[in-house]
Amino acid sequence: MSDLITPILMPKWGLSMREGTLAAWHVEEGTEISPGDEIMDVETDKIANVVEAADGGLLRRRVGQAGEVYPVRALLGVLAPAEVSDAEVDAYVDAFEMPQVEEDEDSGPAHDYADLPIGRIRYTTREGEGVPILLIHGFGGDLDNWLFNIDALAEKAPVHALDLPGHGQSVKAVDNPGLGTMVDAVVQLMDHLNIEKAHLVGHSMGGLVSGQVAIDHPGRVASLTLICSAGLGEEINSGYIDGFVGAASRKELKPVLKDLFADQSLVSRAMVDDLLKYKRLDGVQGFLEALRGNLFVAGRQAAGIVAGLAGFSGPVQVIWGAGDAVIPQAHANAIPGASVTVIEGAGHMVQMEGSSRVNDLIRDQI
Amino acid sequence: MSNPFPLEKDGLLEAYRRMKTIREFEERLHVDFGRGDIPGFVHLYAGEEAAGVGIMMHLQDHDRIASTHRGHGHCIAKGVDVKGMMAEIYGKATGSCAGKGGSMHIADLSKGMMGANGILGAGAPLVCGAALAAQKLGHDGVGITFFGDGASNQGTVLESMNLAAIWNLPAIFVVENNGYAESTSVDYAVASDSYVDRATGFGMPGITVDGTDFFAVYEAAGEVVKRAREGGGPTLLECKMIRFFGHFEGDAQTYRAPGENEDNRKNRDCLKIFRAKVTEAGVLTDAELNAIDAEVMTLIEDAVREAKAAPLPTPADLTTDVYVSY
Amino acid sequence: MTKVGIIANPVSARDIRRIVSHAGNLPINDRANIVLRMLTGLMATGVEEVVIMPENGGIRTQLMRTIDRESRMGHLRFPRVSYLDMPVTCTSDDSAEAARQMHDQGVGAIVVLGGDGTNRVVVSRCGNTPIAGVSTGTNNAFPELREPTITGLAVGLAVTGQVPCDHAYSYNKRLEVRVNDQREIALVDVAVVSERFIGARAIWKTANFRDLFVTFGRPDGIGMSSIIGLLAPLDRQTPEGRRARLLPLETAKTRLVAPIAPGLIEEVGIGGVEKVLPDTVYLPSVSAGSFALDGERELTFSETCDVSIRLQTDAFRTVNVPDCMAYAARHGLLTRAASEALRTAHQTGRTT
Amino acid sequence: MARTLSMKDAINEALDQEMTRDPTVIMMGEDIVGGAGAAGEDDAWGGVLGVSKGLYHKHPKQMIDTPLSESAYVGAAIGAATCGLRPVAELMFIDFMGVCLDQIYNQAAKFRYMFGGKAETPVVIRAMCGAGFRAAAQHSQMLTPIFTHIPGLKVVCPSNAYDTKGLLIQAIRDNDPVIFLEHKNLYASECDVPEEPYAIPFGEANIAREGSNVTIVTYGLMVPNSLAAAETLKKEGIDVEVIDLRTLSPIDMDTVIESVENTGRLVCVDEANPRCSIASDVSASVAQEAFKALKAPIAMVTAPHAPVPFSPALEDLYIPSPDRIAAAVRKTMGA
Repeated sequence: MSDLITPILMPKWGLSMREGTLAAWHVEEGTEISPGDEIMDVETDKIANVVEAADGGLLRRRVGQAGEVYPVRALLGVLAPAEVSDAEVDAYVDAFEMPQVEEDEDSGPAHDYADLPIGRIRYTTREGEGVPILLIHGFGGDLDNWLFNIDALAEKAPVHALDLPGHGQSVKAVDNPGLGTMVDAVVQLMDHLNIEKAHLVGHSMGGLVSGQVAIDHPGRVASLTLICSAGLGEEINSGYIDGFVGAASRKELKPVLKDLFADQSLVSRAMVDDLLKYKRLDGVQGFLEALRGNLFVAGRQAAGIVAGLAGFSGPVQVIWGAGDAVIPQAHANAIPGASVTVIEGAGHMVQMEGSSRVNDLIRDQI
Repeated sequence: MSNPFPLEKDGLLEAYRRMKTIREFEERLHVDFGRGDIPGFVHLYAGEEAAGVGIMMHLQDHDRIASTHRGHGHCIAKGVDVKGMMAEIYGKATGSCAGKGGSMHIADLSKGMMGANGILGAGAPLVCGAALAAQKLGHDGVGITFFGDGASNQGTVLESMNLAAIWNLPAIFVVENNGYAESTSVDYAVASDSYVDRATGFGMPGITVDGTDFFAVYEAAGEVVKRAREGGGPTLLECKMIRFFGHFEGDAQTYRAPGENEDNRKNRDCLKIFRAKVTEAGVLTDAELNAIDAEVMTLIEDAVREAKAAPLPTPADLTTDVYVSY
Repeated sequence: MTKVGIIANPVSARDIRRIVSHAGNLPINDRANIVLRMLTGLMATGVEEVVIMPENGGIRTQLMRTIDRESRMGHLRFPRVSYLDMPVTCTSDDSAEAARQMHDQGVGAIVVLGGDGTNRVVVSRCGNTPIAGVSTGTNNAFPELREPTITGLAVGLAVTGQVPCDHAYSYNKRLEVRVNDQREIALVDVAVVSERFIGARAIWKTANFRDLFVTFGRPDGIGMSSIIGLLAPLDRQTPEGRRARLLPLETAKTRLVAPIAPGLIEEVGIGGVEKVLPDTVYLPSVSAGSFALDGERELTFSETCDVSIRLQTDAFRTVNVPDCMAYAARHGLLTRAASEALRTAHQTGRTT
Repeated sequence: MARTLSMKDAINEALDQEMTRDPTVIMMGEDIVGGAGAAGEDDAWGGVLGVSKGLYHKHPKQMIDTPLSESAYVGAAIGAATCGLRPVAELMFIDFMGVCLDQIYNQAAKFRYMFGGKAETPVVIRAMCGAGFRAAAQHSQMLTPIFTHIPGLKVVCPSNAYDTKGLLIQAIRDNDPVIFLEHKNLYASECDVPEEPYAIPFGEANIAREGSNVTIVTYGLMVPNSLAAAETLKKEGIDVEVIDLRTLSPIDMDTVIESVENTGRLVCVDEANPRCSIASDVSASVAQEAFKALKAPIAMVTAPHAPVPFSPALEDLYIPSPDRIAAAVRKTMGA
């Protein structure tokens, strides 16, 4: 009988997460849950987010207490059909040994480094079958922007996420930071990983880069998913861009990041500190200023992919956060023939705030 | 008649001009200080001109010197703007240090003048640093620190001599021995051995020259600077000299023997000795020297007038220049 | 009451030859120690009073500190020590003034701690007072290398008359140079150089050497006189001098490698060597330049000057230390009956 | 890539990277290489605790062992700084400042002002500070208030490896004289440190822990001690905010005031002695700037007004412990 019982575990968001706080339950014992339902809030020192049910079923027991800290993969709840007796559920709960908080759980090399012609590029991989997905972050971001997506997508296909040049822990000394160097880096990484064709998923500037790759190398792109993408119109919140590039201290950076999220509280101290640590690396300030100079002119987007994509035969979908305060949501309809989805209650970082919906959309496309 | 001296004619004129400028600068300060025009206190270099100029004539801007609290002479000899110095002594905003340094801290790094110094012997390690920088940056600059016979007892000077010797630095230690450490006669203060012996003890050669004879200082300093530039390492140069005025202005100098000042002025005035030698040898004429005298007097007069008329620093200046960025 | 003068000028052995060559530097403490050893020799031979040149270079301070200490502990006894009453200029002029005053006070002899330069200055002012040199200077051709204690003994025996004059003293040659009405002497050599300014006094730029006159020149000597010493040696006694015409290397027929200063061995262009007769006027081979007396430029001259160089024999006396000691040995001057020796030793020792 | 690094290795890496980047950066100190002139191997020591171990072979021209004469070589470093070099002089123990203080506070600190803004003195003086090493009174002092008092000097005292590397690189690039103090007991502490060079600007405090009830302002070894106290207090329902000043001059009073206005309670923790300490300085500023926000008297937790004792039993009492800090926090909560 016990194989009918399905556990609800503390999720693992990103490599460095060791434990999380179960902030609050959204469902009562005895309710029927279907996959994707919001069942609880979990907070880590880096980010807080709502957890959506991975599996459906009748919630028989809420094991985790609100406000308590649990290690990753700890048992928080039990789903089981009505015919499973409470005694069996209790036995299952008792038998479940709580995993220790591992110090550095090494599930294979967390990150890899590829020495490409453009320089050293950091990337991470989730193995899988079929045509791979390549996740491309936006301006000032890094591969950790896909914290809530990469594992979910890995169920459907191999997934790669990279730090673009000048970002994350990739090479900083780049000759002429601009769209071209970004496109080259993506293609060079695909060659390095001998990926013939990939589904490109690009967020913000990453969307512009993905589109340009599809225009320059149509044969290498199986499909396009443009999330709050740049390159679909000229308008942009240049205040955010200038604020982000110009911020030199925590006090200056924190207010700027509020533009990224519908729910302002998601801008945690750790997020601000991580971005400051990145911005203070040698060469980053110069790189960002040069990149901004290349991508934006007089406060408007200089590069566009709409015209170019007319010749792209593969499927294209556009996803936008309704509350996007960086790139106007109107740009979502810029590509004729593309399927467009607008997700309510999410801002510019929609892949984080509406992660499960975005994951579904990407899974459906491939 | 051909020129028997180790400097060309314009070199001799330049040497005389610098010495005369120092003398008149200090004489004027003595008078103005007496009238109460000058804030704070000053230490005057009059009488020691031949030593300062005799050495500085061998130096360029990339050679660095560190001076003492009696630094006006070193500054002028090294080419610091005289008007800027006078304005500084009057505490004016146009002073060489914007009125913030005063007589004991006049400096001009562009001229290689690392600053006068109110702390005895403090210039010695600084100059070792300048010499080390010259070595590391690969130019033939030398570092020269001036200190008085009294300051030669400062630990920092003795430590610096050792440092310069073991690192073979192009550093030159100039003892301006005017026989008095403030009011203490030198043979009381110096533990019965001489500066030259101390230098030898640290493994560097030491020589003594008559500081009132420009040519003796010039020739000796020339060899010492040449040796340092060519990697010969540090040297001590003791200049036996006399100062016309007290340790500081207002010092009654009761520690001197009766008539000592008058005798010094008459017989050991380095300007008179210089003038006699160059005119007797027929290389320069009194007319040429007198012309320089006149130009110097005008320069000093202008410097004082402009200094008096110059603006005082503004209240905002109080807290600027503390840091490059803060 | 026999009195001896001591001149030890701290300014000696301080000149530029430390830089342009490798001349040594005798520390002040050692010089004070030499005077101390000298005093013990003088005391032991009956000299009861010594007068010393004052200076503030540190020798006096160190000496008096040591004498006071030794006297308090009763180890050694010294003659009465006093200092001349004269202004101190910290230059070689002090040596000249001291020599003059000591001559006026009628001292028996003057002991000179210094090199050729200091001895030259003393001889030029001390009249016929005999001198005894202890080499502590830069160039030490004139003063002999000897243990100061022995020099003290010899001088004591000489001035107290225990050794008769013909054994105690020997006569020395001297060179006299005149420029117009200025007159200067040299004990060892007169060099003529083309530079025409005094400056740092020493001479080391051989290209500027033009002429050389010497009173004597030893093959094992140091300084300019070594040029004659290596070409045509001449002793201190022979009543004649030597002259060498010196030329820039390019024009010289022969070249001589000579130790012209401690640690400085250079090639010198030689034009020719010839004998110099006493009391005969010689003229320099160039019309303008400077005279370097015993290695230090002193007088400059030009075309319009009336210039002459003359050798003088038996010009001044020095204490002949070896003969004094030999005589003392022959005549048992230092042997004492057992009791008498102790008594005299305690009785006379006092310091001022 | 970021990897865990000890503070000691972070210092080594910062010095290595800066000497590679800029040939005018030179290190001077006693035995920073070690074995100079001796028969044994070069780079025998690499500093008394091995902080600069291994650097000599990579930068032979930029590392100079000095005689034991601080006044001379610290003064030389300052002189060289005005002549085109960027020296990093190591004073080994801050307790030795006495023998070269004139060169620091009368020369380096005053050149720019005295010379009317025309001088720059880009020198760094590194020194070990702090107690807990059983090194007794002359090798365990903090003395941070003395340098903080001097206009013209900048004073840095980091509490972790990440901050240490960033602040040391900033200190070397800074054009003013910087006193860079490394706490001996933190040399072994580890945390994530990026391999790439980075500089942390001076005058920005770090909020080591966010909290709403009480603000602790501290620096150096007292940061981990305060964090430990915060953990204990959390169980008692007291939510403590810990502010790590990082630089004492310039000092980030804005962050302190902002936090106190939020929590209303302030505890200043300082390993220096109490009189005229950093704790008293911060307390005075807060009392003056944010008096109305205070719900309780400001508490100060410092070493006692006594030299550092040798005996371990006493030294452990000397150093402000997490318990003493927690007690002070409870006091401000009215316990």
